[in-house]
Amino acid sequence: MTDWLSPEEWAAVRLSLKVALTAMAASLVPGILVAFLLERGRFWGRQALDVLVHLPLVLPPVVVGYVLLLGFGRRGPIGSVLAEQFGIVFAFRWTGAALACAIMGFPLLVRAVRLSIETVDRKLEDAAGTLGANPAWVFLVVTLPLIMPGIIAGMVLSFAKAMGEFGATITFVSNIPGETQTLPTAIYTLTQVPGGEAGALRLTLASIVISVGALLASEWLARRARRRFFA
Amino acid sequence: MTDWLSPEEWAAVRLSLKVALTAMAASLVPGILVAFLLERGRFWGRQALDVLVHLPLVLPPVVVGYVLLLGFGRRGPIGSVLAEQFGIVFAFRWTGAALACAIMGFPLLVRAVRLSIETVDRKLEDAAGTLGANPAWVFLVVTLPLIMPGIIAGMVLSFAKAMGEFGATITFVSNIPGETQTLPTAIYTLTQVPGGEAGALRLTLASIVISVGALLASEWLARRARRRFFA
Amino acid sequence: QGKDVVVFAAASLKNALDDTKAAWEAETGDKAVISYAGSNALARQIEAGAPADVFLSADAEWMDHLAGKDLIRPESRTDLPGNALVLVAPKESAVRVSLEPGLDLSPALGAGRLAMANVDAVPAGRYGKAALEKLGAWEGVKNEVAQAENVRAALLLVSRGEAPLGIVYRSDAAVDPNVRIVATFPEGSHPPVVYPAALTKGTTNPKAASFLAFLRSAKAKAIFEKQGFTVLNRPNA
Amino acid sequence: MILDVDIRHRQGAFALEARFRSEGRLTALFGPSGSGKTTLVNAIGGLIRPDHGRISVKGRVLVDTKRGIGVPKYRRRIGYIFQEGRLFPHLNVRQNLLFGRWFTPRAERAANFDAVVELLGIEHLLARRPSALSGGEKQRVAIGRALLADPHLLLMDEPLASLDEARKAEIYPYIERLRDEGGVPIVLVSHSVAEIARLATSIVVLADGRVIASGPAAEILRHTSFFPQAGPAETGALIETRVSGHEGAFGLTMLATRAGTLTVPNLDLPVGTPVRVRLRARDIILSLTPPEGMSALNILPGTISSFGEPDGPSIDVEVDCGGDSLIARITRKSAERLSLRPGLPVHAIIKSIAFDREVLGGAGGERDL
Amino acid sequence: MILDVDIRHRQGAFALEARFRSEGRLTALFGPSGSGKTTLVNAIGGLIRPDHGRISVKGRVLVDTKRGIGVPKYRRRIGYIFQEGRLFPHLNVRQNLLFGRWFTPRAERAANFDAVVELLGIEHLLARRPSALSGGEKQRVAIGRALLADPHLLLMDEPLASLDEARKAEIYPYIERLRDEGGVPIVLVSHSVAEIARLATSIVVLADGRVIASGPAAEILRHTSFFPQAGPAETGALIETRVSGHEGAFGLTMLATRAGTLTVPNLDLPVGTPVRVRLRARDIILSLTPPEGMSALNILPGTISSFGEPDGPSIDVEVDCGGDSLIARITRKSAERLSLRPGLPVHAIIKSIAFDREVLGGAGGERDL
Ligand SMILES: Nc1ncnc2c1ncn2[C@@H]1O[C@H](COP(=O)(O)OP(=O)(O)OP(=O)(O)O)[C@@H](O)[C@H]1O
Ligand SMILES: Nc1ncnc2c1ncn2[C@@H]1O[C@H](COP(=O)(O)OP(=O)(O)OP(=O)(O)O)[C@@H](O)[C@H]1O
Ligand SMILES: [Mg+2]
Ligand SMILES: [Mg+2]
Repeated sequence: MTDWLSPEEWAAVRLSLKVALTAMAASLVPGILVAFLLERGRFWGRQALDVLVHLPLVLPPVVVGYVLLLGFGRRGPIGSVLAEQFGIVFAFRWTGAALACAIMGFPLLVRAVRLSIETVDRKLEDAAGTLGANPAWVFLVVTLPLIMPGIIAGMVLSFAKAMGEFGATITFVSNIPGETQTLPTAIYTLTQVPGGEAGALRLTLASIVISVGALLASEWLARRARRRFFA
Repeated sequence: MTDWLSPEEWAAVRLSLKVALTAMAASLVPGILVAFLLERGRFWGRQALDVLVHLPLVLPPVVVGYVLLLGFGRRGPIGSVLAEQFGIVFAFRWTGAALACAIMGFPLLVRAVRLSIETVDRKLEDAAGTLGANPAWVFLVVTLPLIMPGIIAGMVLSFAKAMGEFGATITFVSNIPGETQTLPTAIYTLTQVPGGEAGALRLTLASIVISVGALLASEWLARRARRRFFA
Repeated sequence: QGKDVVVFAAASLKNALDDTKAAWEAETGDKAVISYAGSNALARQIEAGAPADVFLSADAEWMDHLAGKDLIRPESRTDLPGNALVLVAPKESAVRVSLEPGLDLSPALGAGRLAMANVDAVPAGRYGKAALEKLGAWEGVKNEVAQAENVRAALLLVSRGEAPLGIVYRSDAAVDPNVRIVATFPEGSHPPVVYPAALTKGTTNPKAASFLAFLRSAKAKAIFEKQGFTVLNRPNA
Repeated sequence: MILDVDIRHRQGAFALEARFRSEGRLTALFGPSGSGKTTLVNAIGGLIRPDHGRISVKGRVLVDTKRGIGVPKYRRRIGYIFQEGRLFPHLNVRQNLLFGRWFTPRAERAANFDAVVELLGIEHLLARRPSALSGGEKQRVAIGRALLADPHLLLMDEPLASLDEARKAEIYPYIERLRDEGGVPIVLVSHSVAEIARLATSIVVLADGRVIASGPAAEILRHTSFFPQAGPAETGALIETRVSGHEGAFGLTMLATRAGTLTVPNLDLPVGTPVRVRLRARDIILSLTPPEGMSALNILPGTISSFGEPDGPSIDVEVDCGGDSLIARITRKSAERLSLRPGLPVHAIIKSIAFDREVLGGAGGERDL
Repeated sequence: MILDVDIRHRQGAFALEARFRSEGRLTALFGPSGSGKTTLVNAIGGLIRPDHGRISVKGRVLVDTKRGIGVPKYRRRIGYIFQEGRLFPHLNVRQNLLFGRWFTPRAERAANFDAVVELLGIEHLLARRPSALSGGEKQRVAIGRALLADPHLLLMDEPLASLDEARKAEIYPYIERLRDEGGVPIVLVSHSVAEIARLATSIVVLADGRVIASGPAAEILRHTSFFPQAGPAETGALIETRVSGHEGAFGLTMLATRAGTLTVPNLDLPVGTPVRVRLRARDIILSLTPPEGMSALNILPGTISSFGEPDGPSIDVEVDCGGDSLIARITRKSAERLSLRPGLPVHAIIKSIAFDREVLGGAGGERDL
């Protein structure tokens, strides 16, 4: 069963999963936070933040990768500080791939969560407040459950995007088998040489299978979340 | 004022705008329709449609471009029919770029609209029904206005994605200045040659300016739509 | 058993290099990992401190760029097997063109496009443009050129029948059953197609030199030739 | 038969099994919270499709699961005032009010927009969105929206629950006119016995998803046992009377009953108009002799016909006054002290003031709507 | 001072300008729809911050815009029963009920969950989500949620509007106990004069965003002009009485008033308990001579002290009965016929049955909650 993919291809599948899950998980909390800031905040620079969040969508992925390389590379201003102070290295590591995917998927996550926040009935939050819940608790026990559909949708988008992200990843962390070679970069490599089509197709199928799994899981989660409202 | 970009670069800017607007406009109605089918429909193959819609996100853009070429190319099963029956040609045309962008942005649009549909209070639709509105009218005068925030968000995402889409476009319709050279492909080309950074940066800025404009426009629209609810 | 040799190589070399790597690994028992991407991306990554030991570029330009920044060891630089540039057409096409000075591709193109890799950025595109200029055909076709992201994509356009003609490497054209090689560009019409290889300045892996040396060996030569490359294998001037 | 319902429907743990026929122009649904009133109204309105059964209104079959009939809600021409408002948040009040009109054939647009708006006192709200309305304002707009759809069937689920008495007093006559003139059958859910007594012509009593009683209002209201929740205050008899004269100087109107003349606060109705009067058992005093020098103006002679079951300190005494039967609720102590027994002649004493509008059904009509 | 409010607030076209002080343990807010009741409650509850002014409850300053004080709502320890439910859709009924408890200091968790659940009759709903509840069930859960938060201030915005009478009758005593024993100040919005008369100790009357009257319940309820919307039925006098004895066999209780003894349906209270009684003007008949052979058990001698303004056919007559002042509403015709004038001795006749629970305030306490 396992031999329809080569060990190296399996490595790419595993790595892609790891990268996509990490990207999704790591962007979740900041994504919800930023969505809140953008939807509810009234601060100077809100619009700038909005634009910043959308940039990964607007710019060609290669540009995003290049910017990441300049910023988070070994010699980049952020990368060098992170490496020296905290020992966190992104350059040419799978973590870098995850960072690239997280950033590329970030606008999608934020938008989905924002949409949900917009529809939350503020009156319910007020009601929770009168019952003694301070804003943090209101967020945790009322708002968060109510925006679950948006969070799930955002996670799906973020995960799916990470499964397909190629331009920023290969530009930022290259395409090192076992370390940064994700499914999309592996597929890309195969399209660059004669006779690679079959391999590309196999990997594409693997990617689709994973995504179907993720979609089914998300639908299941969403149904569960929805049942909470209409049981 | 206009000479900070070369005529050829201006052409790319104009083309990108045209492509992005077309992609957004063309995917709007099908996007809303598919979102409805996925959210409300209970038909055989729903899950398959769901996966299909997400594929452009999951697959590397190059693969999407490749698939488009196979399907919508001169000899592709769909492309040949369209060309013969309706005279619609995508290959090497800006329309092909728009098609690629539309398809790449489609999952984003659909997701946003779905999220909004999910939060529509079915009881309001019922109320409209009792007042004599048949399902089509209910959709037009109740559901559609209520999901406006999702539609606007979807349009923003679709437009932004189209402004940044590169892989599928260049693979499908290649890079013909004045015809299919959009901003991202122009930027990409500049990043490929040593010393192209300055030009890439200029075009990137142009791209950001356009997107800021689009974002502001969308926020304005969204505020108008929201005012409808809370005036 | 030390660290693996990390090789940054132009994506078009994948087939040949994968085989070469396997042979080298079998012979030495050492291991190498190869990261395939566009030469430009790889060069920029090396600039940004990528942990590459060996760099194989698709053309001289990016290698020169790194050399200018003192990021490779000039003494190790070698030009690896090159390639020939050919004009291709879909296999059912009956078009005949002979690539001589005074060339005019318009009749052969008709209303179609000439598929090439990006003529500013991608080596195959630049070589092709140079050749067409040399043959006096560039001005006539430059507005008809469909520039693909890379040479494989250009080949695909011809192979799918989207473009009636295309300019690609012989190594790619030879194995695509859907295209026919119409003619080969004369060697002098464009700068020689070579793949410069070199050790990076930052390499500390002693096995890197062994890998680079192996690339020059007869075994490697055979592998490259099997993949349709022309072996030049001459030390850089 | 105006309303003919025979349905069964499950909803979670709750089973509705409703079977009744109503000849009434206004059928009131009465029953404790959770007894299935809204569910029943939803079935009539087409918001839920009952699992089994049949519903017809004025002979038109709306649902018949056996014959596979289910008229979609948008073809039923109903005006449904929901228990929870359900205004369209994206439309302003005017647009909400006119919503149903868009879908009403031009020829059938009868309801007068300005009159309804004035009746409900919502002129100043027309340009606002529902989110900027108070609770009672929302409810009034919801009433207006249903009325302006020119429905063929009006479903009202506690429409007046959060309105003040003054507003209610203005709306009642309108509903009465709809009931009596419009030919629009009305189904009204209400917890207020006073409201039901004033408006209903038929009553259906629900408990736990089942119909425990149904029939003409006068008959059902007599049975205190069906209204345990009403408190003892509201029991009484309904009698039909006719305006027999006016005493303008004192602001009084005389009503002819079979037992004699009732004097009530002025009714702006021509002589001869039929008026339904509810004589509340708690308002009636019985006296062995015709009293003298007393402020009460109405003294009807009659004969005790029967006693009800004693209920706590009180007992209901039925008095036959020339054919109309009244019910007086008195203490057991008084009954014993006065040695009341069937056949004994007595006088029923009722204050004129005890007849407020609420008790005088069918009296509406000051407004020209 | 329990409640001290002096605020101004604009909300769209509406301006609230409320200024009143209330000593009452239960302050009722009364006024027509749109008069600003909910807005005022929201200001007390901290849901809106008034533009200007000051609110303090039991000496604790909640808002003082001048001094920049604004206690956030989650520190006010309020139990707010909203006009529109506002149950948490993602929590089941039990979780909704216990929501406030999570945030109540352990030592202050006094309300008995089981007792409240039983009082409201929602045991069988505990596992359900709000979307599967009927309108009245939702409202009951909302009441329970507020009560179980062990609030220091209870805000009730038409809490009983869509409940049936039986359920109301069960809940009233509980509210009375909260009012009398709990030391929890209560603010109640209601359109029902009967409800207010039973529960309120103070009343604030709003109209168009302004306070047009405020003061002790007994005093305000006397002024019919403040309750134009109440209909004439509900005017009356509140008098303080004391249980003086029981007549078990007839199910009656005797109350001592300054004018004499009132016989009312049995109250399950020990002799000596103070009871507040509302004598509705419409229930009182005046007689020049003490009547004989009549079912009415209560005949209080007194002297006419004054007349009110004539209102349509009727006029209010104030009768001084040994210091307690009653109001009788009679027709002008009777007043003239009997030649009533101040100083004339008369007898006020009231049926025992006319005293239902609604009219007997402060009488709760059968349940042990
Ligand atoms: N968000 C808002 N924007 C503008 N005006 C509002 C808003 N909410 C309420 N109002 C207006 O404020 C006034 C007072 O509203 P409020 O809700 O306090 O009334 P209320 O006394 O509670 O009435 P009801 O008995 O109908 O609930 C009303 O005239 C209403 O139209
Ligand atoms: N979606 C649902 N799922 C399961 N049970 C439900 C649902 N909706 C209502 N019920 C139950 O059905 C019963 C009848 O509900 P219905 O709304 O008809 O009551 P009602 O008579 O209108 O009560 P109320 O006077 O409180 O509005 C209730 O016991 C309620 O709990
Ligand atoms: Mg109901
Ligand atoms: Mg209110």
